[in-house]
Amino acid sequence: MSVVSSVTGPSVPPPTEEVDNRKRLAQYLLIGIGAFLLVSAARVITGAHDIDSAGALRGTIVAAVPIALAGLGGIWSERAGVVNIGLEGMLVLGALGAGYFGYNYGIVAGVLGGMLLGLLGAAVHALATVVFGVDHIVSGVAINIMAPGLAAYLAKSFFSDTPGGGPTQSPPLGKPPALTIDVIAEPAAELADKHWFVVSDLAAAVAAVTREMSVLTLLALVLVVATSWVLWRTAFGLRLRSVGEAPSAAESLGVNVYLYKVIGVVVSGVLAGFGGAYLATVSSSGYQNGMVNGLGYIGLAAMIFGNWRPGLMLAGAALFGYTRTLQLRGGTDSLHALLLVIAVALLAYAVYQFLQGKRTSALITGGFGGVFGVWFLVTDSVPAEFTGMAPYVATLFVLAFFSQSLRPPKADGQIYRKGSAG
Amino acid sequence: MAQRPTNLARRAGLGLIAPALALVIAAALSSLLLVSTGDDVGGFWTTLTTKPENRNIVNILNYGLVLYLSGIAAAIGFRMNLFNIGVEGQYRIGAFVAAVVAGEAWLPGKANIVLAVLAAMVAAGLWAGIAGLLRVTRGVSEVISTIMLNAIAGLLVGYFVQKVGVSTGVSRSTKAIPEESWVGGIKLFDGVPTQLFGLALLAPVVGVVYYVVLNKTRFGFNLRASGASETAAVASGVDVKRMIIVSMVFSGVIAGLIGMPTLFGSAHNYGSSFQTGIGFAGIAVALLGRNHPIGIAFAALVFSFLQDRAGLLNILAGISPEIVAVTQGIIVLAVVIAYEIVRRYRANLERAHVAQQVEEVRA
Amino acid sequence: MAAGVDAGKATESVRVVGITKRFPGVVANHDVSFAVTAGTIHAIVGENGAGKSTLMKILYGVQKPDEGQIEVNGKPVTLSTPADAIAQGIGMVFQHFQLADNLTVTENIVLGAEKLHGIGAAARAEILRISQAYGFGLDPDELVESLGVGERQRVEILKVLYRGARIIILDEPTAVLVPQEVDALFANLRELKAQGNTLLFISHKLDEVRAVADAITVIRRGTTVDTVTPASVTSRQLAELMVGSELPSPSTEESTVTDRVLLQLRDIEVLDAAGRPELSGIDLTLHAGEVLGIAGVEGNGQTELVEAIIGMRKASRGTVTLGAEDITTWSTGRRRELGIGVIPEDRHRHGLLLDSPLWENRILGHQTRPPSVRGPWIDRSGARADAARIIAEYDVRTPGIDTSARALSGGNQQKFIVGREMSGDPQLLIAAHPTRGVDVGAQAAIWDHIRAARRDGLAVLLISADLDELIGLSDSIKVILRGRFVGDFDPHTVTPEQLGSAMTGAGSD
Amino acid sequence: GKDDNKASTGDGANASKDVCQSATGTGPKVGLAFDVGGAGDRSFNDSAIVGMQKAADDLGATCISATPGSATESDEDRAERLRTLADQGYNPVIGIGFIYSVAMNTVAAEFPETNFAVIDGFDPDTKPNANVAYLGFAEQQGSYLVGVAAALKTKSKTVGFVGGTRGDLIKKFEAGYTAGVKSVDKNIKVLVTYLTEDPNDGATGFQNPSGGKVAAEGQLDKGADVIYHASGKSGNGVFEAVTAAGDGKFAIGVDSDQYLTASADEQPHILTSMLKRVDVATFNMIKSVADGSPLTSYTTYDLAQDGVGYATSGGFVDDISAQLDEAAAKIKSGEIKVPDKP
Ligand SMILES: Nc1ncnc2c1ncn2[C@@H]1O[C@H](COP(=O)(O)OP(=O)(O)OP(=O)(O)O)[C@@H](O)[C@H]1O
Ligand SMILES: Nc1ncnc2c1ncn2[C@@H]1O[C@H](COP(=O)(O)OP(=O)(O)OP(=O)(O)O)[C@@H](O)[C@H]1O
Ligand SMILES: [Mg+2]
Ligand SMILES: [Mg+2]
Repeated sequence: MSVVSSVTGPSVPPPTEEVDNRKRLAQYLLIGIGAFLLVSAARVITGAHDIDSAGALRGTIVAAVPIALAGLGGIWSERAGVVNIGLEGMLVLGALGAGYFGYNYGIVAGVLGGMLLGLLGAAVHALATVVFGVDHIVSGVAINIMAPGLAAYLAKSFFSDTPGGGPTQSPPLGKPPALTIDVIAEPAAELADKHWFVVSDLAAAVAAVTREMSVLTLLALVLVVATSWVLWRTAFGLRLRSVGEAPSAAESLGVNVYLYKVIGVVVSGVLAGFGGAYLATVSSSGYQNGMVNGLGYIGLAAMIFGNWRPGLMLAGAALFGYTRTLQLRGGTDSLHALLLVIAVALLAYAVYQFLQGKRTSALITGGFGGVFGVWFLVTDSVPAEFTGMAPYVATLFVLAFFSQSLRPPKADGQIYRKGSAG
Repeated sequence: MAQRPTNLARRAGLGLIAPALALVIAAALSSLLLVSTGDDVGGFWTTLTTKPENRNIVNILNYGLVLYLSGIAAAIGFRMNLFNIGVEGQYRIGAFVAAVVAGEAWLPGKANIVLAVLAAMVAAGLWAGIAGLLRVTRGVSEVISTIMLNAIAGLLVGYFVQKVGVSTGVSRSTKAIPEESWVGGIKLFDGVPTQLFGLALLAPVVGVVYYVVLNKTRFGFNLRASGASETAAVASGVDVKRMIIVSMVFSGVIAGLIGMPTLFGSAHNYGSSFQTGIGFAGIAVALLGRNHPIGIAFAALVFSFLQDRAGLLNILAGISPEIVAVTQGIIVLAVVIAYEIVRRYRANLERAHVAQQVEEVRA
Repeated sequence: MAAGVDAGKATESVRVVGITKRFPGVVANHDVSFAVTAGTIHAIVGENGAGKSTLMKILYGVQKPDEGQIEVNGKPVTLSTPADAIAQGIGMVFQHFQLADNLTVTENIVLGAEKLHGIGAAARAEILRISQAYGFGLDPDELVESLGVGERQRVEILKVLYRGARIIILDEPTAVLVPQEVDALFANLRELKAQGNTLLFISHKLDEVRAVADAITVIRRGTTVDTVTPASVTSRQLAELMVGSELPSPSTEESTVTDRVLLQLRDIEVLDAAGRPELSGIDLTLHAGEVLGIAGVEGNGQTELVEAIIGMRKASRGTVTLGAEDITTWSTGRRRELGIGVIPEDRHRHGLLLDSPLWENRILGHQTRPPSVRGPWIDRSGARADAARIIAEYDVRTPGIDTSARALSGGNQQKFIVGREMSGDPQLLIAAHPTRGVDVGAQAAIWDHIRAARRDGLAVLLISADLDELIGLSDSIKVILRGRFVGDFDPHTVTPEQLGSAMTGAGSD
Repeated sequence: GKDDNKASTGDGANASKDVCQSATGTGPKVGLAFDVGGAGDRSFNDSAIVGMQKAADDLGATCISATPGSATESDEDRAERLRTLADQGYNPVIGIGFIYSVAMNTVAAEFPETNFAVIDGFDPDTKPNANVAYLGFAEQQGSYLVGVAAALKTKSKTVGFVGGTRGDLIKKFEAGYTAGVKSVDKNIKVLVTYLTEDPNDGATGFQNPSGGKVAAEGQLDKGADVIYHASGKSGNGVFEAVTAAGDGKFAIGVDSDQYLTASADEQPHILTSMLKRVDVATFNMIKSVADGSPLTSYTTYDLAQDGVGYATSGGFVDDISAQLDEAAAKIKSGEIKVPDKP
């Protein structure tokens, strides 16, 4: 036997998951630090200090959280093998729930209410996809058609005649508690205003997270961490992922496939609902028709961007939130500074590729790097008309250059029927 | 063998039962919602069930045919297992380019129309091609890229309308198409202000082409094969990468046509009141129509009908029209669920039939 | 006669009485009764679709019987889910492996049994212990996707052992193994038996059944025909019990090898994504009318070899010539047009559009050639007519050409593929495991077709894990190991054992 | 006169009690066609309803209001809405928002006996329509005044403008505002942000409070202490940001007197609002029909006709009313020509 196994076993045993993760972590850390230094340098060189000002970073966080929550929801659902396009609709329901319960029973009830409505949306999706075995995308699209209509329809009966509210918007909701640690925030802010290299950037980051840090933001971060722990470190998570990878194998080992799929979808709905509630309470001061406006799809994109893993997904959401925030903060000059960052980053990556022996791709990457460099040099700001595209173009560029080998759950989107094990 | 005819009869019956069942479910649920919010259920149903006036019939056809184009554009992707969310962006790029070309009127009269329509198809096709290219060369999921490209398309078009557009009072739009390049409507009823868009006839043509290419040609077979089983397609010599790009581009080319009937039939320019969202509606229509040219036609008509009635709901029945979106969603779900149930039942019939044969052969 | 059934209840670990299972229209099992003596190896044999897997799935709680009782260790039980069966100490290794590629060996094993040793270090240790105890040599942290077939099967067995199953079901466990692996497996089975476990196993290979089983139950068309002891029957008699027909054995007639070189590979090298060679220094010459057998443990480059020949993989070195043409740079499509027929290793992934009707499946792989197409157009009637011809000529059991491929049993699917690949007169036929999981009747038919092809001057590249098949059909045999050819053998002189040892590198060369 | 400019209106509180349900007069039957959202926006649309209310009180007018179900409407859908109203004998039929311009142009020809009006509207083609009134506003003039107010109130010599979608309509606000600011002090910096470049994307432009908030925060961080918004409901975000920024930071509302609809803690930060008297335009249209001399073709409601102005609620601008009125007077007299393009 030993002979045989030595034959069939691959000559080089592949790295184990552990090592794999640690290596990946180290890589990301390095990239992160590099990016940070780069940004800091760009800031100093260009004087576009808003590029990582405390305000910009705070804005980024607030913009990224709802996207990340939607993306996180996507991970729960698709890791269990159910594609969830319906996130958009569940965000809408969540926002409405926050508006209704928040206005009538207070902010805590609001957040819970948002989760509840998200859950209801997810329940429909679960019923259709898991029980009836309907095509996942059809069900998701249907939910995305239904939810905004339902929300607008209910908003009319919920909020007409409310003080400060109206048929299309809830009254202003109370803010969820937020943490401000002035002893740190104040000095940090001052330090940030000194515009020193690296130091001020760090200070800005510190200031960003120590002032007006909503507990919901913290909760969202906790949920991201919790998700990667639950899904990858617990028996429950193993079962849920196995259902998304090989349902019939799972069933043959006594795992209740339907149950775990339903759980995955429902949790994703709760998270999306939370995202909607966050929109209605932290990002703005109440529910309003049309306020979600595609964020669910962006969350979906973030999930794919993150290769169905929480960490990278968060990075995707942050990238989008950051560029969107810079644009809204009238960042014609910050985005111009960002050109420099991109140029250098691309050139560096080109060198890396070259050393890897990928001549042609190195050439292409370098070429683009050059283009951005020139663009940076010959202009002194990005025309305001174009800043709006920044978030979308940036996402495409990142994906195009660091083209991933995507690894969706193997049975993602497949319809499973009980008793088809074996 | 004996029970085969009855089987067939039952199948035929099932085919009709499914949609009927679905509509009943949808109706029930919508009514429930109306009751729960104390709205006028009676009014809702009278509005929805009274025969539309002739001019409404024309409107329903007009929008339905436009939706049909959108549905086909989405369906092409689906048949290839590509989730092209980008029809919306491709549609707007196409409409804008056509509006500009036609507005510039480089060619006289009808030639101008042809040129503009071709320009729309090319522009939208190329725009969609970006997503295909990113997918095959860089492994970027078409879901992401088309979502991003939609937003970029909207912003680009918006920007260029500001740049090249002419001011009409408080908003801008592209130069108006010269009158000799308009496409006259088709009069369906006398004494009715609205007419069928001339270019709406593109829809049936596209539908036929879609059907023929997909089901009668080698290319179509390869496309369906790639969609049904990429591995099998590759093994049997289909260049799947090429198929991905080509089908993305075709999807875009059709998307480019979506705006044409309105552009040449009534709007005559691309401005801020030009309709958005048709691309997304098309996805639902395609799915509801199960990517089948006939099914999509029905789906498009259902959606168009509801859209038209929605406009009247709050005038005639004082009901907030958003309810219709809910009804549309419910219909989509109800239909697919009903079909799924029937499909399983049919599968069993077939399997039973297979086994029965096997038994006979063995016996 | 009826060894199992008469044995005293006390020593029976499994007894099924009057089991009937109807699927829509099919009676998979009809009044099946037999008993398994504790601590014995009990074999189940029967042709494709006889109902073996279904019966086992019932024993394992995957499917519920419509009628009949099941007793485990003398107590009547109802097994409505696998969980129930596991609780009863029953474990099953399925015909089609039930593994999650993207999970590690450990994860695959502990799944559903997390209570036992958690999912962490303890579980890992336990897995290592068992793995060593049986000489499985498995790495608990490896991703299953990177495992070969033999290893995958050992993972499956480990899953069962990990749960402390005392009654172990194996459905066609040997279908994909080479002799050495089979021996190893049987060694494990005997050891398990020695420890007092009861084993039920299914196989189409009657010799090995007789070699290892204490009792053999024969199933025909869903009902138990008889339960016999190996000593009391010959394989031939077994086969007759099964199908009422003789057990065919592959055998070549006089050589038809010509000197016309058809396929020639020169120094072919294929690299995987990571740049590691999967094939290297492959030289091969195949003449018209010749059947060249490739023997090898699965995962040693057979798949890559086929893919390199039909152009699914681009060779990083070397040339491929077919007839006069140098096709090294050609696309798969062009190559197949030139007349390469392929019976793929994985018929479901590479050979069929499972949800399309048979007549459309007729077109697959022949999109550029009549009768299925005319110019850019699909020739519907042509394709339908030819599909009908295949069904008739190749005895594909199906109600018609409009039936979806999925509804056919694997055996019949295989016969249809063979028929399709033979049509459009190919010059080269690549047959990968043409009779795997196919019952003896269908086997004989497929072998006849391959011989016929050979007579008609086709060149046939035959890849198989069934060494008797290789030896019986081939004009010459090459052994592939770690992506290289490590030996040429003359089928008339070589024995399966010699081949086996060459395949595992234990050979003298 | 001074008081005309100060008259405050568009009190959203009225929006709630739906005049079309309550009114039971014998006067004109008015058909009101709204854009998405419709009544209850506590701004533009509700301002029209206020005018309608006045018509109900003074002229015994009755009305029906029609609203689209989805933002994704075509001009055909809008035309059909107008047709249905005209068909049912409503007269006048008023489209609230320029979005109805194209549809109106189609339908007006079909119903020569009915009088139509489009707020902010325009005739898309060269054929004049005898029975359509295009009721425009000199938003730049009102914006000029609030610009003056902003300039006089800013301490940081930096003020901001947040626009919804970058289109000619909103550019008018920007242009007037900037001119007003510069008229006081050339060196005051005016930060301009638009929420989207896509004029067809009303959602991102006018229903995007979180976007408005981020934009305002950006301007505040850059030192702006007065921010004028012309971004519909996205303005809620602007108010929120300014309020959070604390004392001495102000926002300027738009269309209606947004002080009246702001929450208690926001009110201290709402300096004033640029009033766009949609109510006046609406009432005048209805009245003209009642009097048998319906308005047609273009009417521009400017300062002179009390069509635009600024709000005084909260009393934050009382101390500078002199300068404001002076500016207003100069505009009326034509001494100051306010640009309508940036
Ligand atoms: N899930 C199912 N649904 C419907 N019919 C089924 C199902 N599974 C099996 N059958 C029927 O039951 C019969 C027995 O199938 P089974 O898989 O047990 O055959 P088998 O003896 O295992 O064949 P093989 O030797 O090829 O594995 C099949 O011929 C098929 O017609
Ligand atoms: N889930 C299922 N639904 C319907 N029929 C099934 C199902 N599973 C198996 N069958 C039927 O059972 C019969 C035999 O199935 P099975 O897969 O055992 O065939 P096979 O000859 O063993 O093929 P393979 O060797 O590839 O397993 C086929 O007729 C197939 O249609
Ligand atoms: Mg079987
Ligand atoms: Mg089998």
